[in-house]
Amino acid sequence: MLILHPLLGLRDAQEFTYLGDASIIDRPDGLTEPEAFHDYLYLRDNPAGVHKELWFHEQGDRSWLVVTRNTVTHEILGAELARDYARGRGRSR
Amino acid sequence: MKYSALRVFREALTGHKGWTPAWRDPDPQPSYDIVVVGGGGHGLATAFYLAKEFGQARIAVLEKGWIGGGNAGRNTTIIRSNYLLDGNQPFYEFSMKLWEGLEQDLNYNAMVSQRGILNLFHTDAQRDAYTRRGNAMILHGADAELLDRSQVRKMYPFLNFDHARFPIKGGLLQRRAGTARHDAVAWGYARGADQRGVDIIQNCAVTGFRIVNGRVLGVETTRGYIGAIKVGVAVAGSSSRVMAAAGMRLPIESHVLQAFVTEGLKPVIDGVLTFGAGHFYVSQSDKGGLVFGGDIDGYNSYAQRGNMAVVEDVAEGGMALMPMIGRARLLRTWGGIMDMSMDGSPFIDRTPVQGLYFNGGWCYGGFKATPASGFCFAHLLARDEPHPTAVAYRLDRFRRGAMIDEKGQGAQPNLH
Amino acid sequence: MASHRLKPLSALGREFLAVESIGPVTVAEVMDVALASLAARRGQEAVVGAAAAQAGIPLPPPGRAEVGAVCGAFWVSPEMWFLEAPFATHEDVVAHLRPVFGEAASITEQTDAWARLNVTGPLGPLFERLCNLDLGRFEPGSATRTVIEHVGCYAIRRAPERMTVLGPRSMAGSLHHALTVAARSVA
Amino acid sequence: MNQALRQTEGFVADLPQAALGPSQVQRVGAGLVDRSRTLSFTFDGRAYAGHPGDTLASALLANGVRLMGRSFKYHRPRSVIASSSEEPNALVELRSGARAEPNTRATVVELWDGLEARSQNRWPSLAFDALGVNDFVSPFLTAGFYYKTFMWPAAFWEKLYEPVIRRAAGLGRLSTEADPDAYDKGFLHCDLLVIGAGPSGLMAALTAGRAGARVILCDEDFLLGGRLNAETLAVGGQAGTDWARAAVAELAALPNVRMMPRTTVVGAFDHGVFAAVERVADHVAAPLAGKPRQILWRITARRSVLAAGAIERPIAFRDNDRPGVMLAGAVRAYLNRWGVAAGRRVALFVNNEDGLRTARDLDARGVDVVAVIDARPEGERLPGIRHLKGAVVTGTAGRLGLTGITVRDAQGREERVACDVLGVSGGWNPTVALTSHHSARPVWEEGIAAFVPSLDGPKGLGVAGAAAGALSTHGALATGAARAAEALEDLGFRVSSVDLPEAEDAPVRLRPLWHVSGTGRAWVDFQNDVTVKDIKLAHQENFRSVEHLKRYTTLGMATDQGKTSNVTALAVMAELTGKGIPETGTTMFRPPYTPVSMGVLAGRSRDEGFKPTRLTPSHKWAREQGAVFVEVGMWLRAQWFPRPGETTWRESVDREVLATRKGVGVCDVTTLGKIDVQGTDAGAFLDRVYANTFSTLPVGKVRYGLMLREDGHVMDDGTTARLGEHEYVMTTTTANAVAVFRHLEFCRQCLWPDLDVQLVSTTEAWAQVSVAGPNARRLLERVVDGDISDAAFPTMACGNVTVCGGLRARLFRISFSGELAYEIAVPARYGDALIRELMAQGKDLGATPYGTEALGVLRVEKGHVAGGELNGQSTALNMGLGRMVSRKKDSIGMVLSQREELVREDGLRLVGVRPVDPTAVLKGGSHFVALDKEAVAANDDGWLTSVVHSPHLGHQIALGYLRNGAARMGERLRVVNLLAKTEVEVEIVSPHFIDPEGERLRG
Repeated sequence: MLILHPLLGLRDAQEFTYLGDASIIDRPDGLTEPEAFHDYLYLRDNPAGVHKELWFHEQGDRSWLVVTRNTVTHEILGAELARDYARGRGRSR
Repeated sequence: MKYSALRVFREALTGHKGWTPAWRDPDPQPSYDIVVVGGGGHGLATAFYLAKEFGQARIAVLEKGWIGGGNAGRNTTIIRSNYLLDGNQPFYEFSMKLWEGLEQDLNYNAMVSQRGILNLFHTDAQRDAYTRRGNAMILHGADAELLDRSQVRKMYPFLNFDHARFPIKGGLLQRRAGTARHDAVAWGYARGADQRGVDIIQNCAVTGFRIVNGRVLGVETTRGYIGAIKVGVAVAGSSSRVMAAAGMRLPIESHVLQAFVTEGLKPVIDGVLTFGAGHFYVSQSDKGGLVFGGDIDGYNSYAQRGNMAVVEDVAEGGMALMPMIGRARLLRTWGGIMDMSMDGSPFIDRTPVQGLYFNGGWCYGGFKATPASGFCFAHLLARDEPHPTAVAYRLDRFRRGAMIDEKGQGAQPNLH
Repeated sequence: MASHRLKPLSALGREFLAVESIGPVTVAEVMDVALASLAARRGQEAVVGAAAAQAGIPLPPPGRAEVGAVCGAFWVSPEMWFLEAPFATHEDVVAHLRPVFGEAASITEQTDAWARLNVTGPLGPLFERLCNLDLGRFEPGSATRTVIEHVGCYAIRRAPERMTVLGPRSMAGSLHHALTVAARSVA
Repeated sequence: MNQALRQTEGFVADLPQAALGPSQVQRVGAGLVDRSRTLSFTFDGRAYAGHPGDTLASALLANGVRLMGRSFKYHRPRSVIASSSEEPNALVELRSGARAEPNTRATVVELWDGLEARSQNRWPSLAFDALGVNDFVSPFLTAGFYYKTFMWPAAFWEKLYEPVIRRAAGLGRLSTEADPDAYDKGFLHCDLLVIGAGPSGLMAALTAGRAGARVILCDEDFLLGGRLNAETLAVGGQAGTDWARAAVAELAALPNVRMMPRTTVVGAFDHGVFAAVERVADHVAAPLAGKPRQILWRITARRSVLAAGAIERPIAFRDNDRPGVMLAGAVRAYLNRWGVAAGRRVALFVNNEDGLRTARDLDARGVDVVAVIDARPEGERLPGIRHLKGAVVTGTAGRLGLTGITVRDAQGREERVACDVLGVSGGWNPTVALTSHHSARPVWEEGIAAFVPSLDGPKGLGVAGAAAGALSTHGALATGAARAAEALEDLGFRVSSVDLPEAEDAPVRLRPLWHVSGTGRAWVDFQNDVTVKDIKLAHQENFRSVEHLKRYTTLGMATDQGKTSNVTALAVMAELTGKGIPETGTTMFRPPYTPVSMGVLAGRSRDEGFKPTRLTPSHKWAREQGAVFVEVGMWLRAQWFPRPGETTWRESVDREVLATRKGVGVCDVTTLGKIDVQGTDAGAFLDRVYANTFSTLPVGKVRYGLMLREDGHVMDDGTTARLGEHEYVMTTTTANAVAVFRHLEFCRQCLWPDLDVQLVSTTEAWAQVSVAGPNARRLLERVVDGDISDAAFPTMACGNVTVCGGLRARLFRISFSGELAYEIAVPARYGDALIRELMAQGKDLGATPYGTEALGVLRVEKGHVAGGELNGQSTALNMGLGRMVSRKKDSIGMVLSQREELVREDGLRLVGVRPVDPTAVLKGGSHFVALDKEAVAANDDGWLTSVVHSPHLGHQIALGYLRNGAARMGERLRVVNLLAKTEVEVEIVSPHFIDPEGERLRG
């Protein structure tokens, strides 16, 4: 697979380490109830189709990317820096 | 029809005209007592044991394609019960015992072959971990032996003992482990279930559940609505998709696992070998192909195919362990979709919907579990309480913190 | 620099550096470059850019390496560069850079973290056996992270026939082996 | 008897070995081989001759050798049927010794001087094979018979039945020696990858090459030109072979085109990535020194054109597997390309126009075409040749070679026709394999009665020529040019219109015929011995889907991957079910296109080079000291340093431990991960990634940190030092360095993107050495330039210092051993010198190097957790560190670490273990069981995580996780090792075996 890195262009997926569903960015407040953490950490939509997911450019520039990929065809529809995506989800400090 | 050597002999002399279908192709009836969704090994075994062991009747197995066409026929055929943790070991040992009597149970030769599995270790720390595991196995009534380097060398003299990057220091051997002919397991259960009146309905995809007041009434399918008092779902690889139709999110991700076979070769490898310093395991089939596999590809996928990285990684492990295979040729690769769970262990449990039961999350270990999975799921469906060997496989275990994490990797499915 | 009494050893474990020639390719270990990472602190990107410009330190865009008056630099991560300077004059490279950037940047010594191998000769036939780099599109001035036989490296193309490969110091031997075996294979 | 059989039944009588050149009795022309040079080779020990340009198959046929192999199940005698990589029968073992290469298709072996080949799957000889008896009992060995028997008694499967079956398994033998050859890998990039160099591929490459695109042209053959080399067709007014030669020359002259003969594209992967295998040295006896045998190329192509041609298919009829029954196109290829007449009296059995070409070409070369049996009643007859219309072949005769066929004409009359070769053409199957590597199913095209590529194949892959179903030469050229032009325009190239050379555009005129019904066995899959009867039986037993059919009968599972059998089998099943072929199913192909050696897939990653080796800065010095090394991940670390006179490792380790506790020990600890954490929010960041607090740590101090995963289990531990207001340096365990760094970047970029924190690994930048023991300070005072007295540099202090007269260094007063201890770090290039300096300066202080074993003893004596305890399954509470998890702040893992099952009072706790009998031997991994209870799972109370011999205490000690362990101090238990059938009575004690009050480290 090739991932279109927003800064570096097409890079082989082998340079990356995969984490999983990008929903793992939406971490609950750390002093909240365990139930929210349970759902956050353990439950997944696991779609057959478009999936936003986290890839770490471990053998590259060490950017975490949010890649939008179809899990049925493996087609990649886009990739952005995870920090920008995270900010877009309201994460900051 | 009973299969026997005599029957084979008679048919051979009379032109094989007497063989009948191994299972029927009935049309679905309007309703059943129990509908099992999924005609893989687990679903078929469930139906078989429901009929044979739990006295249930009016059972249907619904399969969206052809029975045994999913992971039942896309694995590396290994059976073993060399687990570490209390939640797992009794279940897999129960499975092993069912394997040992399977052919007589089914009147079908699934070629259960107990030629042993040897997990190699390369460091003292791995040795201690295997010692812990081997002891856990024996405590649970399974068999295990710890071999030192010279014993391993005697068993497998062609391994790389002299130029290894990670020297072989020994191995954990389970002699009762081995392989079984994967397709035959599905066919044998199908035939056995069919003979006991189970309707096996192929090309019948479940598209939804009819749920009223928190109770399941039946399933919508591509061949119409089918009523059911109880519905058991055993569709590993598609679990999230199917259970989403019942409004459930699961602690499961779908990942692709590739497996490989070489051209047929005269026998060189007797048992199953796993390489503790790389992602590689191997056995040799009765047809002579070296069957091997490694890690999952590592990203969510519903495509039954993988990429080059894992092929190369597995080949590197193979060559590092057995440099004699350099001139053996990889003949075929295939991919299956795994239900990778959050702790690497499966689920056999009720769901919040009354009458709806779930069996899944087998990761890449589902094949060896087939008999016990079917038996325990049948137990749960028939009696509404878990089988004693499967009590840990609850969906709420993450809420309670009762994970069964053999690898100690935490909530990251692709690392299990 | 104080004159201490410890003698350096190269990443390949050599007291004297050696150059190997294999066919048209030469592989040389060098240790005369000091290296530091420079990372702009949050919100200080412009300050860092201005300070660098004033000091004659290039901060090239992603995928690029540049040579400056004092330092060379190549991009490694968003808002992060590796700066290269002559070891003889900049052994304590962080001490040299700190006054330039003050509290606007995090600076970390990286000199000995990386084994440095200079490869000269026809690069195409050699590197196509080593790493997934499109040499045809990797013109001089390009810099990237890549993987050579499981070793994560930086490759910096200095000239059509000159490449610098930085590999983790502990894996210098494996990296050197990979380069020379490949060079023999294509020689 | 063998001799007699060969002479009566064999094709050509034995020839004297000396008669090399003239022995090529079937060589009737030059073809494209170089007859000016003769190559000698052996097959089953007999010597033969051939020429450059020959394959092993063409050379054997030239010498009149037809019997080349035996089938898998029935051990039927077999000859070659094809001329390319689809060959199912002619499999040989090539070379010998460690280079022996089983199951090699004779059709793809390029002849070299001295080649040795042997037939396989036969005993004692190819002509007389004892297991040929299987053929006589074949009625018992139908598809799936083994599922129905061998079940009684149960134990007999492993003991009796299976060993017999396994002995018969496989075709060739694997050498049990290590493969002596080297393999390479490489990476290529291009605008257009053209797969196949026949007319369509050459045309595609020319179109793209002339437009200036970067082109790679691969072909599995050593001679580019594809089918043009096998035909007498004209292209552009010249012989097709000449046109191909000219095209190749033009392409070779283009700098933007890379020609790769002997290179098979074996797989199409996601996003335009292809795998190709180049056989660099398979056409010579052995590779040159330092050169690879094969190269695995990973080709990243922006666009690609598949021009892989088509594969002819046989027709099934009774005994259609006799040596001499061949594909008609192969008969023609041997004649035209290799100048070899496959037989002297040739019959043909065809259902389409293409097969007639063979008749014409043979006739033109003067080979006797005895009859053309044409299943089509319609159409014209060939002039001058006996051309039976509407006729079929119903059987064959001969044993080790064909002697004749039975023909049934349109009127149903049967006659016997004597011949030694029968060329069969049942039509052509486009080579669609790569188009279905992404799971796209090919679609049925009625006009040519074959599957053609579906439109939803791999993105960016166009299909041209016969592979796309364009079976004429004109069609090949036109579609090749068109697919290339489309791809290039897509990429923004300007493509000038291409003049297509003129070429034949003959219609296919095929009448589908899959098998000739009748009694007896008609082979569909030759190698695996699957016959029409087996397919019928599968149908009868309800194995009707294609997948069930394949799995039940093993059809298509042989080394030819079903290339010549799958479509035919599908058609037979379609007949039986009464459905059309497309309704019955499609054939799917998965990588690899042809079998690929394991060696090339592994490349150079083997033996000691399997993974990179990481060496510590003191490695050279340690080697000089005679250290024994151990793998720790990819690192090699000194395990212990034996001294003269020491005979066991224990002696050395005990000495190192005692020397450290009494004087001073020195150990390279560079392998621990070091991460530089800087930024104005560095402290806040560390508070969130560690369970305990770091923002309050004073500058110049170090603190032990416990890092949890989000699920509340321990991820890693280590010390983190605050070197400045905004500057920390974190250490990780050796094993987790990479994962921790990745995790920190995740936290930084994904969870808290606006925290001001920067990370960089400095593991390799610094050589770090532990100096431990009562004399540690005295030793360091001789090396460190400044004041490191207890007052100036107290416990848990850290700071920048200089050593040896001005070298910048970092000093940390931390202890893993429980002794007064420091870690000192210098730039890595000085690590070797530093450790030598420490040893030299510490001579009178008893300075002793110690390795990982002693390190382990020291930390177990002190009760510090490490690998065995940090197993990914343990919590802070398990380790006795529960109070370190701050509940007052948000940190990773805090919330979920409090779940009910994780905070059970009676859960596992870290304990110390001491054998009651001090001479007893403990084993790591042994389990705890109460003294009075049986060793069964219900009584399993935990296990020993780490066991060492404590020279300090004079007996073994251990750490373990014990159920309810905190409440069981002083209790006596058994530790059982059921693997060795041993047990030891132990006492549960505090894990702090020495100096529980920590007097020593403050020393």
